[in-house]
Amino acid sequence: MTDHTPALRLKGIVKTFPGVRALDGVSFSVLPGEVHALMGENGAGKSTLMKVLGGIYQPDAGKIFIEERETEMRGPLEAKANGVMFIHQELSLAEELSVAENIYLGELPRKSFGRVDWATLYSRTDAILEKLKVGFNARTLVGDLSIANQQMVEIARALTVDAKAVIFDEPTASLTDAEKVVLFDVIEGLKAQGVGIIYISHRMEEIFKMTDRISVLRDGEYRGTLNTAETNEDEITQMMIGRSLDISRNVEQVELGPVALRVENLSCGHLFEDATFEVREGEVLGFYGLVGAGRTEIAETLFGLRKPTSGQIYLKGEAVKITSPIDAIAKGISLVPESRKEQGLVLGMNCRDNMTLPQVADLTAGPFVSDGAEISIYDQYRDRLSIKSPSWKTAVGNLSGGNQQKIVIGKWLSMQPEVLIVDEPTRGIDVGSKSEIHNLLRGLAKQGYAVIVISSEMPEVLHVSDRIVAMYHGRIMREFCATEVTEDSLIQAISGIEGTAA
Amino acid sequence: AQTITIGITQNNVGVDSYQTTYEQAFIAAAEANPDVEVVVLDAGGDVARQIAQIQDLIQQEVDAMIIWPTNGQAVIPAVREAYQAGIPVIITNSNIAEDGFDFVRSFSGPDNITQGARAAEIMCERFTDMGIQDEAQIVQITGQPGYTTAIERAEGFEQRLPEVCPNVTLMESQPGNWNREDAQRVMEAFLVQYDDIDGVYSGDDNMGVGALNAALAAGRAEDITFVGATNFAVGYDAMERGEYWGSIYQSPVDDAQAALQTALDILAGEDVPFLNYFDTPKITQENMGEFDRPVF
Amino acid sequence: MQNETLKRLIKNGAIWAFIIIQLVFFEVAGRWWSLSDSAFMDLDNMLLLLKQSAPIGIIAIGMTVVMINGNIDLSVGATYALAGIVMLDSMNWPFMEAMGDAAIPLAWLFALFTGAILGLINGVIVWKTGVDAFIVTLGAMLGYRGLVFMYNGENPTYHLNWTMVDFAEADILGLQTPALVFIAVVLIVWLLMTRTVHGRNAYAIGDNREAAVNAGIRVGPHIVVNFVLIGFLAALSAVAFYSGSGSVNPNDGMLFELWAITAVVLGGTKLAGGRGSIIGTLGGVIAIQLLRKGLGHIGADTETVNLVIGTILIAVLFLDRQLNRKGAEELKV
Amino acid sequence: MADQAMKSLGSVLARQGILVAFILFMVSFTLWNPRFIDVDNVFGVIRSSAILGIMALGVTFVVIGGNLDLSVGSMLSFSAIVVLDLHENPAFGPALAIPAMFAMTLCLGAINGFLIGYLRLNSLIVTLGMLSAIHGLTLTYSGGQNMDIANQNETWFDVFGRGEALGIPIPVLIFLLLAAFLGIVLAKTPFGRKVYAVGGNGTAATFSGIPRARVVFMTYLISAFCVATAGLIQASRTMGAQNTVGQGMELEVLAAVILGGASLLGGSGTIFKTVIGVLILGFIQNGLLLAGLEFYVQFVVTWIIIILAVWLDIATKRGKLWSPIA
Ligand SMILES: Nc1ncnc2c1ncn2[C@@H]1O[C@H](COP(=O)(O)OP(=O)(O)OP(=O)(O)O)[C@@H](O)[C@H]1O
Ligand SMILES: Nc1ncnc2c1ncn2[C@@H]1O[C@H](COP(=O)(O)OP(=O)(O)OP(=O)(O)O)[C@@H](O)[C@H]1O
Ligand SMILES: O[C@@H]1[C@@H](O)[C@H](O)OC[C@H]1O
Ligand SMILES: [Mg+2]
Ligand SMILES: [Mg+2]
Repeated sequence: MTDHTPALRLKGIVKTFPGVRALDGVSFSVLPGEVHALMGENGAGKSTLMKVLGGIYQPDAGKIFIEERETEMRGPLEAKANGVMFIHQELSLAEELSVAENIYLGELPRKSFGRVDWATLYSRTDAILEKLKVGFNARTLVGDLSIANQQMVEIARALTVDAKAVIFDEPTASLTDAEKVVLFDVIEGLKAQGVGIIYISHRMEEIFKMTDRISVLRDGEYRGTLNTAETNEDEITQMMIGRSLDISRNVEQVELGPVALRVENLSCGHLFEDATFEVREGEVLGFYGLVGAGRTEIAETLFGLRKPTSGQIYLKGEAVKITSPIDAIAKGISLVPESRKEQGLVLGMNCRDNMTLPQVADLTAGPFVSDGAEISIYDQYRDRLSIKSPSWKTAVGNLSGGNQQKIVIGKWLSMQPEVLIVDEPTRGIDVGSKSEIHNLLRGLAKQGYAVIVISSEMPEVLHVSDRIVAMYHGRIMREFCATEVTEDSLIQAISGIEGTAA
Repeated sequence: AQTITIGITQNNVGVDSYQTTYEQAFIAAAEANPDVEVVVLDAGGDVARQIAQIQDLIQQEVDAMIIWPTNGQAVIPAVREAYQAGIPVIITNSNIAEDGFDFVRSFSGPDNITQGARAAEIMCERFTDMGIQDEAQIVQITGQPGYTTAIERAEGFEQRLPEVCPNVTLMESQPGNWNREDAQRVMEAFLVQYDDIDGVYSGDDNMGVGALNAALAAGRAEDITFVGATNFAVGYDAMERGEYWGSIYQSPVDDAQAALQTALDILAGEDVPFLNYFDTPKITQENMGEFDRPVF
Repeated sequence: MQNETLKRLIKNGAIWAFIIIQLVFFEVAGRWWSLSDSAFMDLDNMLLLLKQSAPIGIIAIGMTVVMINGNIDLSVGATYALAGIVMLDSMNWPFMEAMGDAAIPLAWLFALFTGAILGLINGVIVWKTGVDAFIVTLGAMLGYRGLVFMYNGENPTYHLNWTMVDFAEADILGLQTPALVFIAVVLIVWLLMTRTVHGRNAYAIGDNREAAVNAGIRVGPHIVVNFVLIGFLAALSAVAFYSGSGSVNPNDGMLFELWAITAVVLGGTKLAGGRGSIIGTLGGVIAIQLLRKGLGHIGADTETVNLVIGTILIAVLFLDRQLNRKGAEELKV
Repeated sequence: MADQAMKSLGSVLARQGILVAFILFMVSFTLWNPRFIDVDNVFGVIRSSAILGIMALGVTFVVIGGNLDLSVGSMLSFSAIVVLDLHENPAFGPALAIPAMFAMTLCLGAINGFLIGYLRLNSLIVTLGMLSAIHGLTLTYSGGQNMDIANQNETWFDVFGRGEALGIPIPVLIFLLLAAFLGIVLAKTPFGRKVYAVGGNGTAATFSGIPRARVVFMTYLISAFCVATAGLIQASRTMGAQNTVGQGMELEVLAAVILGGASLLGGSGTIFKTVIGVLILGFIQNGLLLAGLEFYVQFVVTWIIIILAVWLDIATKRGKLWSPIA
C-alpha cells in the first residue's frame, strides 16, 4: 500500500427509492491493493451503494472517482470499461448458457461476422477455472451446477478483466469452507496485483481474516472507517447497530422432553441413504456437511416434498407418512427452505401476505381473510425479528436480502410448529439479527419445540446446537454432542475421512 | 364401371350451416352413386391451406377436382398445376378470377352479383309499396371481408339500387363476417347513430337476423325492412313471423349436387357450359308459401 | 460431451419421435382408408410437405428467436399479409409496370422492407415504452391488420405474373422455391443462434434479463434487432408464398401467430425465454403440417381433424414431459 | 380537508394509470360525439361487452394463477350451441337445459384444469389444443348446423340476453354482480390469496403448503363457469348460434385482461382492473363505430389506444415515461 491515490473514491452518494432513502450522502475510498470491508445491518444500503458503483443504479446525487478521475457510471458496461467488476449478492446468471458464456457475458470474444470465438472463449475460461480449482469446465451448463458452484462462476468473472476495483457482495453466503479457501486465494491474488477490493460480508471471522479496513453504513449513512487490525467485533457491531451483542454461546441446559421426531433408515434414492436420527422436544439438532451432502433433501423429505424410497418417520413415537407440505404442516412441521427467492417468497407479494401465507385459510372472519389478524401476526414477528421494511404493503422483492430472509423465518415461526426445520437460516443475515435468530432458535427449544438446524457455517452449528449430525455424500457419518465436539473431528466427519457411521 | 375419385376442397366447413349442409349433401350425392368415391377436404378459410390441399389432391391423382375457393385469385396458380397434371377442375359456389378461366372446365354455383341486384330490387319494391322510395335511408352489413361472395353481393346490390331506387340513400356499410353476433353488434351501433333507418341489407340471413335482433331489442324493428340473402331457416322463420321482409332462396343441396354433377358430366365427356349457374329466386313474405322451409 | 449431446437429444426427442409415429401411422392407415393409390411416405410427397410447411415455418423460425429472447410477436400474421400486399400492389405501379419482369426483385425488396419496418416499430415500442411485447404485438396484430384493409378496402390485392409464379414453382432436386427458402432460413438462423454473439446474447437476455443488463449487454437494441428479424422473416414468408399465388386476401395470415407459436413450443422452446432450438422448431412445424396432411390423406372430416389436432398437441406435450422426468427422486413442486 | 382528498385522489390516480387512460378516453369521445355518453348507448356498450367481460373475469383468475386460457372462445361456442340444442329438446326445455349446459362446460374446464394443474402441462399449448378439440366437439354435437330457437315467442329463455330489471339490461346486471362477487373472492378470501401466490411463485406456494395443482384446477373451473354464463347470455341474446360464435374471442378476452394490468407472468391483476380493460375495449369499439369510421380505421385506432393506455399505466407506476432498459 505504497500508492496513496485511491483506486476508487465515492463522494456524497445519495439514492432514494419510493419511501426509502437507501443512501444518504455516503463517502469513502478504497486504496489499490487493499481489501476494504463494507459492513452494515441488513438494509443498510450496501448492495445499493455497490449497484451505484457498478452502473446499475444512477445516484440522485454524488460523485464517483476512479483513480481520482471523476467518472460517470451510466451502465454496467461503462463500469466495466472503467475497471470496476461487480460480483453480485444475488446470483446473476443465465442458467441455460455454459459456464464460459456466463463468465464472459456481454463481452464474448468475436470472430468475423459476429461469430463467437469459441476456442478463445473456452481456453480463457478454462484457465480461470483452473485457478479456482473447481470440478466443472467451461462447457458445463450453469443450470446443471449447484448453487455453490454457480457462485464460483460469479466469482470467476472477477478474473476476466484487468480490474482496478472488484466488488464482492456477500460472495461466501452459499459457499462451503473449501470453496471459501479458494475464494480467499483469489482475493489475495487480486490484492497482490494492486487491485482495490470491496468486500461485503456479515461474517466477522472473514472480515478479520481478509480485510485491511472496514467502513460501516447505517441506515444509508456513512458511519466511519476503521483499520481492521485496530478494532474488534464489538466496536464494529456498536457502529453498525448502536449496541453490543452478547454472542456467548447459550449453553444453558434445558430439560429435554420426549422424542418429537425420529427417523429410521430413511432413504431417498441416492440423494441420501439410511438416515437414522432423532430430535427431542427442547433440543436443537444441527446438521453439518458440505453442500450436496444431502441435508436439504432430508429436510425436504420430512416436509413431504420428496417421497422416501425406504425407511420410516415417527412423530411423537407414532409412525407417520408425510405426503405433502400440507400434510407436514398439519402434523406440526415447518421448513424454512434453503433458497428464499425460489422457495421461500412470492417476491411480488407484500411482506404481510408472504408471512401469513401458510395459515391464510385460518386467519378468517367469516369467509374473508381478516386484515386485523394478519396485521397483528405481521407486526408481532416484524418486531421480534426486527424486520426493516417501509410498510407491510411493500413488495418483499424490494427488501434487502437479509430482511427477505427474516420474512421467511417469521412466516414459519408464526406457525408455531412442533418441529421446526431451518435450512441455512442466517444466509445473508447481519450479525445483530443473526444472534437474534440464534437466540430465537434456542428460545424455541427452551419452550419445548424440537428444532433442526441445517447449516454450512461451522460456528453457527456449534453455536446453536445441542447435538450435531455430520453428513457426507448422503450418509450420516457421526453424531456429536455439541459441547464436546472439536472442529477437527467435525471437519473429518464431513469429509468422509472418518469412515465410521454413528 | 370403373370407380372415379373426385376430390373437393371446401371453403370453411362449420362456419355456418350452409357450408355444413353443402358438405353433407355432397357426400350423400356421392354415396348415392356407386361409381364415385370422394375425398373431402376443408380449407378452414385459410388460402395457404387450400393451396396445400389442391397440391395434395394432385399428388393423390384424383380424376377430377372441385374447389370452393377461399380466394378466387390466389388459387389460380395451384389450379394451373392441376390443369398441367391433366386433372379437370370445377369451381363451386364462388368463382375464380378470369385469369384462371383457361385452367378450369366449369363454374357451378349461384350468381352472386345477380343476387345482390335482386336484393336491391326486393328492397326497392318494398319501399315503393310503402311510398317511401324517395326518402328511405338504409345501411348494409356485409359478409367476411375479402371473400368473393361477400364482395360480389355488395357490388350487385350497390350497383342495382340506384338504378331502381335512385333516391334511397345507403348511409353506411360495416362487415358482419357471416356472423350473427357481429352483425347484431354492428346494428346496435347503427341504431344509436342513426335515428332513421328504413332498411337493412345483409349479405346473408344469419347476419340479417342478428340485425333484426338488435332492432327488436331497441323496439325499432317495425319501422325497418330487412332484406338478406341465402335464406337460412332462421330467416325463413322470421319472415313467417312477419319480422323479416325478404331474401334470396339458395339451396346448398342444389349447390353441392350441381357441382358433383358438373364434375361427372365433364368426366363423361359431355359438353358443359362454362358458367353453370343454378337459379336463386327472390323470396319475400308475399311469396314464401311457394318455398319449403330451408333445412339449414 | 457425448453424453450431454445424447441427453439433449432425448430432451428434444419427443417431437421427432412423434413425427416418425405419424409417418408410420399414416402410411399404414392410408393403405386401408385412403382412396388414392399413392403412398404417403412417397419422396415427392415429403418434398411437397416441406413446401407446404414454408409459410408458417419461416415465421416460426423468427418466432423462435423472439421467444428465446423472452418476447413474443402476435402481429406476424398481419405483417405477412401487409408485406404480401405491398409486393403485389407495387407491381401495379406505373414505373414498376414499365420495368416488366425486372420489377419482380424490386417488389420483393419492397415487401421485405415493409416487414422489417413493421418489426422495427414493434421493437422500438417494446424497447422505449417498456410495455410487454405481448401487448405491443397484440395491439399491432389489430393495427397492422387495419393497415392491410386500408390499403385496398375489403378487396383482395391481386397481381398475377406468370414469370413470378414460375419462379416460385421452380425446383432444385424436387424442392420448390418456398421449400428452399425455408431450408435456407433454418440454416442461417440456426447458425445465428448457435454461433454468433448476437444469438448467444439472445439466450442470455431471455434467460435472465437482469443478468444480461448487469453484464452490460445493450438489451434494448438487441430486442429491436430480433423484432426486425421476425418482421423480415414474416415478409420473406409472404414473398415465398404470394409469388406463387398472386393474391392477398385481407384476412390472410390470421391465426398464423398461434400456429407458429404452437410449432415453436412443441419444438421445445420455453415460453418464458432462454431456452429453445431452431431445429426443434423445424420439427414442430413439420409435425403440424404432417398431421394436417395425413388426416387429409386418410379422409378425416372437419370435426375429426379439429378434435385430433387438439388432442395430439396435448399428447405431444405429455410425451415430452414424460421424457424429461427426473424419476422418483424428483422434488414434488 | 379538500386538499387532503385531492391529494389522496391524486395518489390513487397515480397508481391507476389505466383508470386515468379510461377517463381521458371517455371525455375525448364524448366531446367528439355527445351521443357516446347517452344512457342508452352506455348500457348498450356494457350490454354488448358483457359477454366478453364475463369471460374476462374468469380468465383473470387463470392469468393471475400464472396460466393462459385460449380455449374460452371455442368453449363459448360449445356452451351456446349446447344450451340451444337442449332448449329445443322436449326432454329438457330451458329449465333443465341451463344446468345441463353448465355441467358440460364445467367438464371442459375440468379437463383444462386437470391437464394444466395436475399434470403440469404448458397452458398455452393445452388450451390451444382444447380450442381446436372443443371446436371439433361442437361440430360433432351440432352436426355443423346452426342452432336456433324455433318458437321464440313461447320461451322465457330470452330473458338472459334481452331482459331488463330495474331498467338495467340483465346481461349488464349479471356482469356487474359476477364481477363484484368474483372481485371479492379474489381480493378477500383465502382462495384468492392462494391464486396470487401460485401465480407469483408456484414453488414458494408449494413450500407454503398451498395445493398448487388444486388452485390451478379451480381457476380453470371458474373460467369455464364464466364461459358458461357468457354462453347462456350469448345464446339468449341471439336466440340462436353458429358453431363459430366465440371464434377469435380468446385473444380479445386476453387483451382486456392484460389491458387491465394483469401480468402474463402471473401473480398480479385485479377484477376491477379487468372490468376497466373490458370497458375500454367496448367503448373504443363503440365510439369508433359511432364516429362512423371504417372498421379498419377502428383497428388502427384500437392499436394506438391499447399501447398508449398500457404505457400510461406502467409509466405512472415506475414514475418515468421512458423505459429504463438500456
Ligand atoms: N429496487 C428497490 N426498490 C425499493 N427499495 C429498495 C430497492 N432496492 C433496495 N431497496 C431498499 O433500500 C434499502 C437498502 O437495501 P440494500 O439491498 O442496499 O441493503 P443491504 O445493505 O445490501 O442489505 P443486506 O445485508 O440485507 O443485503 C433497503 O431498505 C431496501 O428495502
Ligand atoms: N455429488 C453429487 N452427485 C449427484 N448429485 C449431486 C451431487 N452434489 C450435488 N448434487 C445435486 O445437486 C443439488 C445441489 O444442491 P445443493 O448444492 O443445494 O446441495 P444440498 O444437497 O442441498 O446440500 P445440503 O444437503 O448439504 O444442503 C442437490 O440437490 C443434489 O441433487
Ligand atoms: O352464408 C354464405 C352463403 O351465403 C354463401 O353462398 O356461401 C358461403 C356461406 O357462408
Ligand atoms: Mg445486500
Ligand atoms: Mg442445502
